[in-house]
Amino acid sequence: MHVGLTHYLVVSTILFCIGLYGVLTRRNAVAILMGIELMLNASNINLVAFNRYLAPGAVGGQTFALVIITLAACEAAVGLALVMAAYRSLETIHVDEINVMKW
Amino acid sequence: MGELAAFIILACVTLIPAVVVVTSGNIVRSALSLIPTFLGVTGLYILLHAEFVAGIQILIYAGAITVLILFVIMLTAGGTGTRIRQVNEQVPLGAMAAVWLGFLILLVIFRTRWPYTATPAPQYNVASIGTAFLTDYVLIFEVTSLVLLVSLIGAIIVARREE
Amino acid sequence: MDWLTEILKAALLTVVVFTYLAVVTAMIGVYLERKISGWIQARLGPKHVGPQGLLQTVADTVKLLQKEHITPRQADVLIFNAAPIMVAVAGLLDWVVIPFGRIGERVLVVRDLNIGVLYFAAMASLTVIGILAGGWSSNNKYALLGGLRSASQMVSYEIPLALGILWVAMIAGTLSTVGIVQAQAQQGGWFLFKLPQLDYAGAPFGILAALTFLTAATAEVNRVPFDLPEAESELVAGYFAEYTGMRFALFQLGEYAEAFAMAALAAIMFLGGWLEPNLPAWLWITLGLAAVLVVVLLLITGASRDLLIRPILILAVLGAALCVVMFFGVQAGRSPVLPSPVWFLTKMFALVFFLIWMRWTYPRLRLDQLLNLSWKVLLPVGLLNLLITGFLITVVRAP
Amino acid sequence: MPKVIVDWLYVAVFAFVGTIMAALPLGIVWLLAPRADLPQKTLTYESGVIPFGQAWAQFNVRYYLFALIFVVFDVEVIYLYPWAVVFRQLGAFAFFEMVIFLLILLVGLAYAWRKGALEWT
Repeated sequence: MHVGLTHYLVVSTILFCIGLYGVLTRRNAVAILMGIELMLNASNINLVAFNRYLAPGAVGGQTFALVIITLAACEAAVGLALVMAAYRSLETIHVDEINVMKW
Repeated sequence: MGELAAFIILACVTLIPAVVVVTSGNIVRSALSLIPTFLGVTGLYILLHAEFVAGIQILIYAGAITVLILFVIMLTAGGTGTRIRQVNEQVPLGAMAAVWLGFLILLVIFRTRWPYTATPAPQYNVASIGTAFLTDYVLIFEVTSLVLLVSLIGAIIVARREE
Repeated sequence: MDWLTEILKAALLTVVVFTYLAVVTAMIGVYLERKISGWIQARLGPKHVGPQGLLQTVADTVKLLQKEHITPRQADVLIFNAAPIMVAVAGLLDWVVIPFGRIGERVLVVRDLNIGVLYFAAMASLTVIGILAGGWSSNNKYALLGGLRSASQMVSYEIPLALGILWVAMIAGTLSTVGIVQAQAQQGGWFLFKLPQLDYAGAPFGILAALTFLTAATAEVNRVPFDLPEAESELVAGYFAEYTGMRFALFQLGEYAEAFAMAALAAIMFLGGWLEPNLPAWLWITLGLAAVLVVVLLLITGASRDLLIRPILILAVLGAALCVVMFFGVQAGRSPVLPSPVWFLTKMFALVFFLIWMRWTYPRLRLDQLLNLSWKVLLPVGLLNLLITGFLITVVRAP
Repeated sequence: MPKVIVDWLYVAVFAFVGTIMAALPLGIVWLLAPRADLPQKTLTYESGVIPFGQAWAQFNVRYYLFALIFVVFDVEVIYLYPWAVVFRQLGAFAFFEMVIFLLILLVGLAYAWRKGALEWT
């Protein structure tokens, strides 16, 4: 059996859903960010796989994957800075305990 | 045959630690499990002949983002919290949402007729990516540096507040 | 089944490279470090086990193998064991792209990756995680603090390190390590002194880039004067305070493997790797005669009886022999005169000697000085060097 | 097989076999070395003082700031790699594109410098 586009898409779908599960069920803000990183990785697999199988002559997909990696790094930097700020003022990084904005 | 075996191994290396990432009760173990996941994805990039993206994946994801995450865990007492409940009340709901979304995406994947092109085994190299960034995608390239600047300044402001 | 044979070949090569690391970088490296340290401090260093203490590190290894592994209370056992393995494997993986020489048309390298130097930088960045994991899992205040310090130092110096690598990649126009050496062979000069299009006028930029790289590399492998993370006098031993026996040895192995790999990469990028120095015959014989003169002077004055002068005598004799061989080789029109791995190893060990020399010459930096050096000096200087060299090559002396 | 695949097959085998070889001495020690668990011995070593509290203590937020600046500049560096390989073919135009890219980021470095995010005091 040959490895084709759908194989990669299936793996990336599973990875995406694992990440989504993490985002939905974790209390710890850092763990939620880790879930988001998994989801971004899944999207990158898609981009590179589409590049390889649907437009093998160009490098557009890989270029976009690099941009996504950049954005993931920025997102992690700012998101984790927010976590640090929340921890310093509220003494917790559990999102269900951060409730000062509720009223 | 060899390719399929490599693919299956890499898929396992990617997905099994990913499950540990989202289920482990110990946040440091979660963060460290990210590394095999990222390295597995690196392997998938290699199977897709995207060597440069693979190198960047190791450098940025495994070498930089994971370090950042570990730093924050260690600075926010997360490392000691092995007995703290890590999941909220939405576990069944979250699992249902993830499975349902996965089912939908898989449906789309198998229903779509992908416009395959017949060109076999492309030879990607760093030079073509560099050329793409400096010619076709130059706007993205310059905007990226603006995004980096903004996130650097924003993160410094947020993290240093109250000093 | 060609992939199966490739896997077997790769497994065999792993064993070879691992043994090389254990014997050459760890055992001989530690021996040299102790001998040279002793010499610089006017002591003798290891002396009793084997001739000139040569077997001292073998004895130490056997000792470490018998030591009990102590796992501290409440440590995370899995991560505690995995951290040293991770550091050692990261050190091993650096060596995949290091070419040792060239016999005929065959380059002696495990694999010449297309993205060689980028791969090297990526593998070097993996060590940080092992160190953080080791520091955290020990459940020790000093270890955790040492791990955090070590990690913040290593990440700070990764950027200047990458800038040094990028400078060379830019000059050579390739990321492959073999390609970088071949680019130097093509222009007939090391990147330290000679650049394409700029010729010897490029020497200041080359020297600056080499200094940036070497400084960053020293900090990256936590050596003096950048050894704050392991500062014995402040932090017990930093992140490996709780590690005993073979686990400790694995951390050391990884560190030495990486230090040697940095020296090897510097030799490849700036000193022409396996290339033979392309000097005329008269220069070789002049150098040789100078070395012979040193030997004769040492013998006549009787200074050679002093145990602390003897290493100079040995080095001078070796240097004289090398120069004479080179002189006759060049006269006879042979090229290259000596097998290429000899040159590569000579350059690598010269740089290792330089690292050990630095250790006993400079005091340890303070943390603020260390971070200032990286962010306020090396980063701007590295970037400017990159831009000015690029400007000269593309705009002023466009091909 | 394509060169890329073989190259990285070697890297994978190196990582795998290397892990086994690094774990091997640990196994030998497990067989050879003596074992005697004393409660005092497994105490963490804190210069002879009996450990108190947890290993975790309040750490300085500056560690995070440096990691943060590192990540941003590490990402910047990944764009320099492809540029370094091709800028000779693309000439002056590509060079000035990179100068603009770097200048924007140097503003960030200047900001961090000015705001004292690079100080350790």
